[in-house]
Amino acid sequence: MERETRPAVVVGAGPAGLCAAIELKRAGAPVLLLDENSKPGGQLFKQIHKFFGSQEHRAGVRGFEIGKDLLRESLDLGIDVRLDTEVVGLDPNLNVWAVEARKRSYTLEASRVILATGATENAVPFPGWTLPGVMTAGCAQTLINVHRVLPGRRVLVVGSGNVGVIVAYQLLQAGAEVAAVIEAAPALGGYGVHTAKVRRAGVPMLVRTTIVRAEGSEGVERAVLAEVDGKFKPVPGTERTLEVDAICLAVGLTPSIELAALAGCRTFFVPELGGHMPLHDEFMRSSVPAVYVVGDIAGVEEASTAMEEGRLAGIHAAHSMGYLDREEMERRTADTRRRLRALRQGVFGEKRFVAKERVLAEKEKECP
Amino acid sequence: MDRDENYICRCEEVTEDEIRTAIRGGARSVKEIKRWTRSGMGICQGRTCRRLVERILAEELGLAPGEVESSSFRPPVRPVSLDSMDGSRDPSTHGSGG
Amino acid sequence: MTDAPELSAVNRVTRHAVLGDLEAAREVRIWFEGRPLSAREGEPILSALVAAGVGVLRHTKKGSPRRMFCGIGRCTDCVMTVDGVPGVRTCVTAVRDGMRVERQAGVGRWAREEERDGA
Amino acid sequence: MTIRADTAVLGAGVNGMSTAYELCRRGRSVVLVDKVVMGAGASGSCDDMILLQSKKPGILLEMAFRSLELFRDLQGELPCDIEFDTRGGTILIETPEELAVMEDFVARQNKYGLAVEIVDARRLRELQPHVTDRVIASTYSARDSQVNPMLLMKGFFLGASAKGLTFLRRSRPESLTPRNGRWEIKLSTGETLETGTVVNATGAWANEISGLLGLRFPIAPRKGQVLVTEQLPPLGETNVWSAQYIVSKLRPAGTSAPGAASWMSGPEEARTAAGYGLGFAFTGTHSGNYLIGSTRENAGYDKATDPEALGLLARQVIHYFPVMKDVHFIRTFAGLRPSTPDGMPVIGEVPGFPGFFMAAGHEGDGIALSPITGRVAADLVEGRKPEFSLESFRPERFLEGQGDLDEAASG
Amino acid sequence: MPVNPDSPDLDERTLKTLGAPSLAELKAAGVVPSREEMAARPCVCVECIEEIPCNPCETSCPQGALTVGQPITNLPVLDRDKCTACGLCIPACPGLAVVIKSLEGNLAKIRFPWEYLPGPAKGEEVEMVDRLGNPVCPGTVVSVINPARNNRTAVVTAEFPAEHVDEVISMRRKTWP
Repeated sequence: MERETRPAVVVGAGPAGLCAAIELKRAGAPVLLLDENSKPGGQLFKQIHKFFGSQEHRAGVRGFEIGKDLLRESLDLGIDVRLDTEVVGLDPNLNVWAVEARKRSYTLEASRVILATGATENAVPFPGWTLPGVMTAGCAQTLINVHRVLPGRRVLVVGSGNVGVIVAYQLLQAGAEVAAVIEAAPALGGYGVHTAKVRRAGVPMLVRTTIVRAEGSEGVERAVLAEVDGKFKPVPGTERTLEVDAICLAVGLTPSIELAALAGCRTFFVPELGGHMPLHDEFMRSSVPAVYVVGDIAGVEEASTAMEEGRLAGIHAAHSMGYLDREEMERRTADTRRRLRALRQGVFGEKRFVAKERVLAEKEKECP
Repeated sequence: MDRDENYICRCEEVTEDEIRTAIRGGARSVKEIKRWTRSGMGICQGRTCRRLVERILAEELGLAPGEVESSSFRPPVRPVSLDSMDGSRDPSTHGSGG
Repeated sequence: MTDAPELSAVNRVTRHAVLGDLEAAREVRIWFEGRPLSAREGEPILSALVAAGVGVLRHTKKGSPRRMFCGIGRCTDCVMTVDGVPGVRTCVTAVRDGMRVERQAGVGRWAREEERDGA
Repeated sequence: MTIRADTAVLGAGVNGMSTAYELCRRGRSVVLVDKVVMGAGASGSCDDMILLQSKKPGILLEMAFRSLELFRDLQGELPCDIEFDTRGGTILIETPEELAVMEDFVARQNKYGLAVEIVDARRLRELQPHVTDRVIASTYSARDSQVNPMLLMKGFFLGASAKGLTFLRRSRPESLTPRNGRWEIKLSTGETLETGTVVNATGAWANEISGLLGLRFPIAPRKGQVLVTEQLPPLGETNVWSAQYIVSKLRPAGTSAPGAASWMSGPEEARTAAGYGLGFAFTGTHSGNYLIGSTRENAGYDKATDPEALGLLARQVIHYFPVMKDVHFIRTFAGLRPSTPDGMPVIGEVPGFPGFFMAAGHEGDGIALSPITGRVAADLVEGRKPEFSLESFRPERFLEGQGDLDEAASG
Repeated sequence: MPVNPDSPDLDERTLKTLGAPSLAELKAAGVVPSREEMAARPCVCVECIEEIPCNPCETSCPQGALTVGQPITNLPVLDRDKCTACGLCIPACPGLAVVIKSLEGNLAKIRFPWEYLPGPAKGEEVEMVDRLGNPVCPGTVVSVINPARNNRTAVVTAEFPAEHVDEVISMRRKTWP
């Protein structure tokens, strides 16, 4: 098979994108890694807690350290990493439209495109949510852990999934107070070990509770909370007020599918994985065969699963470009898939495993 | 600001009431709501409000969230300065194939 | 350039159990509404302003105050007028020495030629 | 399920909706059908200008005059604001050659009753303070106007709905059959319509619909790419076109292109620009977003925008308005304007198919002519004499040589 | 917080409602050592009662006293006979769910992970807290260690009155002066 000389273009240098690029380069395939930020690593640099998983998933290592390691690895391999480069368009013929440093727009023709564009944070609207001081959890994480700035002194966290609980812990670590973590559902969402460490720091966690209003003139001064009924509607008479100067919203993530949609990838609605996401097969190929989707764009999970998905796609793309024979591709992906399976178990993981199986089946049905 | 005003589209300051009114007036898709109310027409192009509008639409029409048709997307997916548009191809990767 | 008092970095996280002490960085001077403040080279305008305790970055057409929301260039809540150019996403635009950052009301206004040249 | 009505209007673009509105207003029962949603075609992907100046003296200009009057009425009559506004229009002139052509064009327009003047650079700068010094003069017409196409469609829809309109979205007509003096339309949704008359207002898809009857109309999609900027402080008073664009509009499609414009890198780029049918149309909307157009391409039904064409549009607007350099665009779109070989729409009953009417093929004039199109189409449906002679728009001008017409009609 | 030792029933489940497990919940999971055991030797308490994919406690243990096995979502199982209470599992646990408790006469001793600044110093008087963050009793810091291999998770040892041994899990955060 003749080897493809046009590069594989990886969009997004988070854990999934870095791993995809590393596998491509390792196989000798030409690869370009583009990221809109001035630092690669994606969300890893906001993750300062030790990761779960096993040793082969880098368990016990802090997210930003994994980011540094992946970066070092990609630099050692000589991967062409273009930072400050926003990919703003993509067409079905794999023409990538990029803007460098917000100053120079150019197009390039890729032979494969691996989309590792991550996810966008969801919002929950309430009167006053446009006030200064209301922000997404990711915004607070970026400010605290990347830029070392405290976005509030006394903070309410809305949402008790892992992101909400982790941001509460990070706020405490940065010296803020957390007035409460609230959750509209009857049960807290995040890992019990995460909630327990935040709770023992004295942070109240309130289930069946919602925010009905934020008040203040030039910024948040108070949050008004209320209990909710079985239909998530506030129960009259249960209102209470918390004095806070910031509110962090951690109410889930939605795959960032814009580029995939522009490329013509078919999407599928999977609530467990964050909503509309591109269909993909076991090698992370979308319905457009030369376009792969990895990490949160392919269903919101965790950095550890994102890395394995990136590897799967990188290995398969290298094979499809003529840089790895089938046997070697299968050998390398078998390991990856075993590790991925290990991560998708237990009360939290199994649901995602089942949902992913549905995605694969749908892909098989829609584009055999 | 009215303290009970619930904005859905932060960019264009479109309220929940305006969106529900549009749906009750006959708008049945995210696209139509967008055109009638400007929700999602602002500088972020619906990146924050799109899902919220889909949810309200599902609620008003009695649909499951997945049954609301997903919105369409247009490039660019980030704001781009006019000055940056020299339109050239990237010389370093312009392969012969293709 | 002005006698306006300097804004100090009241919200800087200088010590951290996991991230360690804040490393020294080259100082960059920027001006917010005519008041000087010192920023860390390479950081976005937004973080320099939040560090300096700036609470309102702009007002919308309807007059409501805004600061930031996503912090990563998606939502564009934090747009300001930078060196005379309105609509700049301050969360993804790095500080530069001498940069002048201003709140904008609604869509802002066109800077006069001489203001732009001064940039 | 069968839905019965007086008239089926196919296509929920601005002209279909105007027609539906007008018929509902006159007390007829109407079913409006679209294979997508409201304004999914050219009507939802265009700018907001009602530019009289761009029209050649003749029936289209007359109808545009009438539309302007109707827009003024509609502004009060429709249940929502349509952001109709008369801010005037200018056509920027850069070279003495362009000036000569425009002086001649303007003279003909004035003779026809459209007051257009040529203003010098100084006066132009009062209207457009940010325009480049390279512009030596411009035309100015106080009557050029704007309307928000999205709100216009919303207004037609709400107005018609109040009078009992039935609207079927995502319904594609799969067959059209004359039966006992009425029409039976089978839809992709499984529903059947039974109506006395049918109006085909499906724009660039009008030929596809007529094809169900074995008819072929040379109505072809012509793609126009447009950039949308972030909201800006106001730049100037008027809508803006370039004389270059008018010159290219005056020239029949397919003839040789003008030389390189001053902002182009050279002849190669001029060829590229000509390939895209590049023109210049620049307008600020009520909300402060500016629309920068446009290309005029024969690209089939492909609605993609491409960075090359967008780059030309971007550089062109910076050339005319240097202040735009730092402005961001947040969105791009392409509309498929329904074009015809003679530049005239197709409006009228199709011979051999009583009760089947065409109202399509307006290319770039769809919004501007929508109020009058709705009026005359409704007149035709009701069997009344329209207020304008529709001679130039007769469908049969394109049907000569389609010998199977009679056969199709009887079958 | 008084816990009725006779009712380790599931009404006391608080992990998913209050954020921290109740003592009853922990007892039901079998991760709470008895007073006798704590008086006999320092006891590792792995307050990890939810199946998540994680096993660094297993790999950190030089004695092989902690087992997760396959699949890695198994809950860790502690073999107290093998455990030497070396404490390596405390900073190894990404969930900060491991503490070591012991009883000596009227005093209880706890070793727990700590990732906040300002950190406590040896000899400092601190306030011990329960799993919900409520202050329980005063305590004295006996030692603070944070070698490089801990990767910035300090391990604090504190003493406090023995009667609170079951409730206490950590100390109250300090603030900068």
